[in-house]
Amino acid sequence: MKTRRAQALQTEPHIHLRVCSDPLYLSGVRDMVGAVARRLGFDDLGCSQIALAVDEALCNVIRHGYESAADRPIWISLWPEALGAEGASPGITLLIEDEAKQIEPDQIKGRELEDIRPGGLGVHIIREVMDEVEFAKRERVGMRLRLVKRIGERPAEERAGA
Amino acid sequence: MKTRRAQALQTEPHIHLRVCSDPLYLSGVRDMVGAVARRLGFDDLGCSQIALAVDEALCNVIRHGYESAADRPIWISLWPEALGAEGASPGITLLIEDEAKQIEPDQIKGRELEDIRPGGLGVHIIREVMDEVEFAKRERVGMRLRLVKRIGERPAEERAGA
Amino acid sequence: MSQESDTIAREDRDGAVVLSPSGDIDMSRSPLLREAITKARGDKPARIVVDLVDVGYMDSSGLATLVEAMKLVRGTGTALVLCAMNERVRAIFEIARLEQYFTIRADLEAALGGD
Amino acid sequence: MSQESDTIAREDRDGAVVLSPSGDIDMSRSPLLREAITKARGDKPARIVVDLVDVGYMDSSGLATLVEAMKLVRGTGTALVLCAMNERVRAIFEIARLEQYFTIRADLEAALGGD
Ligand SMILES: Nc1ncnc2c1ncn2[C@@H]1O[C@H](COP(=O)(O)OP(=O)(O)O)[C@@H](O)[C@H]1O
Ligand SMILES: Nc1ncnc2c1ncn2[C@@H]1O[C@H](COP(=O)(O)OP(=O)(O)O)[C@@H](O)[C@H]1O
Repeated sequence: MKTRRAQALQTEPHIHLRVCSDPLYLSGVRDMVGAVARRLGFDDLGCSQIALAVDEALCNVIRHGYESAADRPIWISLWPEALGAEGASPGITLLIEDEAKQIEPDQIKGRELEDIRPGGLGVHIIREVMDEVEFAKRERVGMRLRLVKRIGERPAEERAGA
Repeated sequence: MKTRRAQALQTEPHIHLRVCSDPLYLSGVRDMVGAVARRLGFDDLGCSQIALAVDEALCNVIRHGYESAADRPIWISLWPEALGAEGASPGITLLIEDEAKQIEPDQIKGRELEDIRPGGLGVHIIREVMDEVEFAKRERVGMRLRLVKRIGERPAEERAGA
Repeated sequence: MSQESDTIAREDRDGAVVLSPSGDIDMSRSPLLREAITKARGDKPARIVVDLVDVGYMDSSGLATLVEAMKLVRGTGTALVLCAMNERVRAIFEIARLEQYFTIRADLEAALGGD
Repeated sequence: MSQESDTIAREDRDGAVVLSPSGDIDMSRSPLLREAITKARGDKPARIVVDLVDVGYMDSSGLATLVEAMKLVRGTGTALVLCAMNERVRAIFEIARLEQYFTIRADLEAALGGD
């Protein structure tokens, strides 16, 4: 795991995007990510799931990180996940970064689904549809979310015991 | 014209993207640009036209600028065109930049449509669907293409005498 | 890139208010839906139907808007019914395990029919 | 984001070869179409029909592939016919003023019929 990840992050992302924190641009980012996922070999459902996870992650940065300010930067990096040395399936790796205030990664958790109320679904959805989800503080300022989804692998939550 | 343009380019682009020169990513970029155009108020036809122009511009950078090398950078910047001081209609401004060899801007021209052969359509298409198309050399290396399309304005070529 | 409108169509049919949003319901467009539902609630109809046939995409801000609406109509004599979700939209209700929480019908006909 | 396949479906019908590409025909996918047409030409059918019903988008690399194919079949006894373009695809033929250059039919039925 470590080796492949280190490898991926050492090379330049194939797409690197800076977008301002305006909900107006959410559709552009998710359509881009969905279209790239398709070319990388994901099926309809997989593309939708990746687009949804990125959308939810951006919404959270805008609402919680930037308190809905529309003019702050969000960076999105994208790597195709090549067939790993360990024979892992190909897929996509995404990094979403901001320069908002930092929060302890273990404070970021979705609510229990039993408690039905308007919010608290974003993190749950992201974890449900992606294979790897890792929140971290960036070196100086802001947060970093790393997302991985592999082709033909069922999301973590669908696997028994995970 | 000068004022609004200077104005637009002085502010940070709302989206700034670096993508590697691999045709694999064309669909991602054009779907992003199309979706953003929709949110900025363009209709179906307008969105398709903007996506097509960007696609053709990227193809040209890949083929002519980078001679089909897939690992070179292309930068795309996007600004919404606000209601100009002169009352110009709102729209979208795009900048497409590369670090390929430079070419005299007036050498970049589409072929006559009467001469039917496989290539030579990209520049023609771009000029047909956008309101402003300007090729320039960047300061040190590479080319820059500036594209503007305004909502509800007919493309230049459709206007009599233009 | 499905067709979007900046207003949500509203039609009154047999005591029901039918709201027909179009395009994507995401953070930038869910306020439109919220507003339309609030307005419909004010008229105290027996039923508010949100017809999702022209909605291509919904994220958790859309879900949140609908959960909030469901809480607000409870006990007011107005029923909230959703209908005609495409697969992509249905998937997010499933992930959030909200299919049971809402009254969801296959199409507008069924949503307007009694049950 | 329409469904795409890495191969182009081919069917032989009444002496015609029907090729059915799907998804987008852009710089990254037009080589697939080129290859399929080259292969079909090799079989010297009376007609090659490119059925565009499942093609959502085409750029000038797709046009170039079709212009090239048209030049290559000329005088060989094989006719090249296009059919079932959506509006977005038709628009690029119009911009390039290539609607007259190609034989374009409304649907597969018409493309297979005589003229
Ligand atoms: N990017 C972020 N920056 C800071 N806090 C976050 C971020 N994303 C999520 N959180 C925290 O995690 C909680 C759960 O997020 P989420 O599941 O998306 O629900 P909601 O956004 O509706 O509260 C949020 O309430 C917030 O406290
Ligand atoms: N980005 C670019 N860099 C260098 N030369 C270019 C670029 N774009 C276009 N050109 C030149 O302009 C000509 C016309 O381009 P175009 O109309 O797209 O047709 P084609 O690419 O099929 O030749 C090209 O043949 C090339 O010489």
